[in-house]
Amino acid sequence: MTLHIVNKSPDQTQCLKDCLRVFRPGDGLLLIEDAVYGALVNSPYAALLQNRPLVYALIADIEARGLSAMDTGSIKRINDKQFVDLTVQHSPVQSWY
Amino acid sequence: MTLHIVNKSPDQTQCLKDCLRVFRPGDGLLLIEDAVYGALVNSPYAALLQNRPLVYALIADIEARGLSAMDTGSIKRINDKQFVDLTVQHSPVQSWY
Amino acid sequence: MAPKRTLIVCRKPPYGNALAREALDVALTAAVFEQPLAMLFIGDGVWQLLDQQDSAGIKQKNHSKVISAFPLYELTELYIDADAMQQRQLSHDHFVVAVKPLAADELGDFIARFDTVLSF
Amino acid sequence: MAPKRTLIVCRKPPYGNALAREALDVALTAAVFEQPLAMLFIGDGVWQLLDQQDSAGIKQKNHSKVISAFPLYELTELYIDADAMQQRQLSHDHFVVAVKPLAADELGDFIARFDTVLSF
Amino acid sequence: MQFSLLILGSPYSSQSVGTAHRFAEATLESGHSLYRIFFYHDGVYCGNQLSCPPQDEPNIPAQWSALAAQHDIDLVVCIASALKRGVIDSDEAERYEQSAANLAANFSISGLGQLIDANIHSDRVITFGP
Amino acid sequence: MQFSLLILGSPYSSQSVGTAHRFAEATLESGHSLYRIFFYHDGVYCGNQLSCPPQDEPNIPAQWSALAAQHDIDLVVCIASALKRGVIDSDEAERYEQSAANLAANFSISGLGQLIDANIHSDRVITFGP
Repeated sequence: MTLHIVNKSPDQTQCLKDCLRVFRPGDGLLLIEDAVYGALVNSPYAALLQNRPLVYALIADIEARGLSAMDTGSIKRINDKQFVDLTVQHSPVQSWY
Repeated sequence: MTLHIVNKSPDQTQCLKDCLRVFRPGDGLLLIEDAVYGALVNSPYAALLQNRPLVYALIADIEARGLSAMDTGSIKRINDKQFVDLTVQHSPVQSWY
Repeated sequence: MAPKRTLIVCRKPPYGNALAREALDVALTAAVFEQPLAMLFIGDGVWQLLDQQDSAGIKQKNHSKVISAFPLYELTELYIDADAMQQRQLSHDHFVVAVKPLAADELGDFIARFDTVLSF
Repeated sequence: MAPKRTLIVCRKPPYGNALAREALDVALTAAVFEQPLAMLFIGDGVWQLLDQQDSAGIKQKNHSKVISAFPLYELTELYIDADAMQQRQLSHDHFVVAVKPLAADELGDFIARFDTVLSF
Repeated sequence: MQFSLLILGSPYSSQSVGTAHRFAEATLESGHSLYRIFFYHDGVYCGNQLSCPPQDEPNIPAQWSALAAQHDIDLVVCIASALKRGVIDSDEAERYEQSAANLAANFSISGLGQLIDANIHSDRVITFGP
Repeated sequence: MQFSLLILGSPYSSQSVGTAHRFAEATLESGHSLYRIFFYHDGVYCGNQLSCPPQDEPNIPAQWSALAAQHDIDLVVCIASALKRGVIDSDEAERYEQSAANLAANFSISGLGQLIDANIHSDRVITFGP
């Protein structure tokens, strides 16, 4: 299954929307850098991302942006080693930027 | 009146939408570089841009992208000197990228 | 020369790109040169103001710390896009500095009051 | 080594940023090294294929000319996002090269058939 | 009118640097003057003398140098942006014990104060960014 | 597993270069290996030796150099991207009659074939772009 890596805020670019057009059940989705704003339950994009099984967000990016205490719902927070694990478990890996 | 200069395709970023949030009647809007795709009557963004009085697009960018023969409706095609003229006629000038 | 009324518009979230930080450096420089300046945080730019930023893990300097020092430089003309706050369900309690809200229909007239707009 | 099934995904319009052109250079290099490669033009990437490009005025090299030479390099596995074509009201007559349309619900499975995806 | 430009884009990556150059030429052709062109963010790479483009692509640093020489325009790369990105003149090369300098001819390295000054002395500051 | 990375972002502008560096360290810590890191587009500026960051910011070219030295990783800047952007080694400096070279230690300049080769020899190619 494909791993999709998105690194832009959903309010800046169309990356996330474009990614979700090709996303299939079973694919993984990792939010990094400015994309982690999309992980918030209070985000207008929550309906697109919450309650999907394989959606992740990088902890370092959540912390940097001051979002640690905010609700990210069903989205799993992972560290850099778990990021590597995701790229091992999935193939291909597609970056959206 | 303000001149707004937008240089990204409306399908890549939120520039154009963000710009139109602050756009007032009488403001000018110039589409340059990848933003000229928004000038097409066939664009999903035509409803936002057509039949406004002061919307412009740079000819060099229209030509480069192969859009010369396509319908740009009410949007005025201008050259680089006219671009300069617009920045003389308006103040302030705000770039959206 | 007459002083120029100058506005810095901040549209980008912090960290992902250096532009957000570089806009703050322009503001601090204007303050040092005692040039009147206002800042408007719009769209994703409102994220810059968020408290509790901890950027050690990504090895960048803390963005909100710079903003929290603005009042020391007499940078107090700070405005925020109220719609963007509301969309993100943010309140003034979340922010490191006091900002004045502008409604969506006030933004265009507000911007038009300035001589120069620098957008980041 | 087993050949890697490789896909280049082109999401950006030409000229505004060099990435669109740099993706073509990767494709041409893969062809020279006789590595199997497919390309998928998706979203704004479909603009790259447009005929009648005349980039003299912006002093850049003609993008579509490079793509029109792809068949000479046996780069013929070219696919396009049919939805993106339709949204932009483009037909195959507008394009400098033959491309195979993929429907929206085919895109995900198509991408998943490859070992490597390079996205530009 | 007196113009200044703020250039943020990366040459050879963003078209905006080329657009800015055409705009600069058009202002001069229209009888306006350019007080200063301030390079900030990735725009500072426009001042990298070591650029070796292929023959069918413009030499962007050389283009700006030539425009400045011909029309006596002040080209300034922001010192904070330029130092970290590795665009340095001989003074900075010495200070930081670097093996070489690479700032192109007719550019100078200075602080953000030069942008503030350009704003004060120009009727328009136009941003070309990234 | 064997990884290769494709890095497109501009150092000191895009966070993605830092993310890639953390990812590279995490792959090694997890017992994987890095076959090659290929710098393309604005990523080639990661190989600019003349970078002089302030003391409280990382020296990005030096970080990559150190990682490569410690773990014997091949760092390649794309020759076409690098020449036009002015990141050159001494051979290219001589060929183009430039006053200096600026390629950082442990980087080499080579063609896009090295990206194709990295793809052939790696289990994963991960893109960090701009």
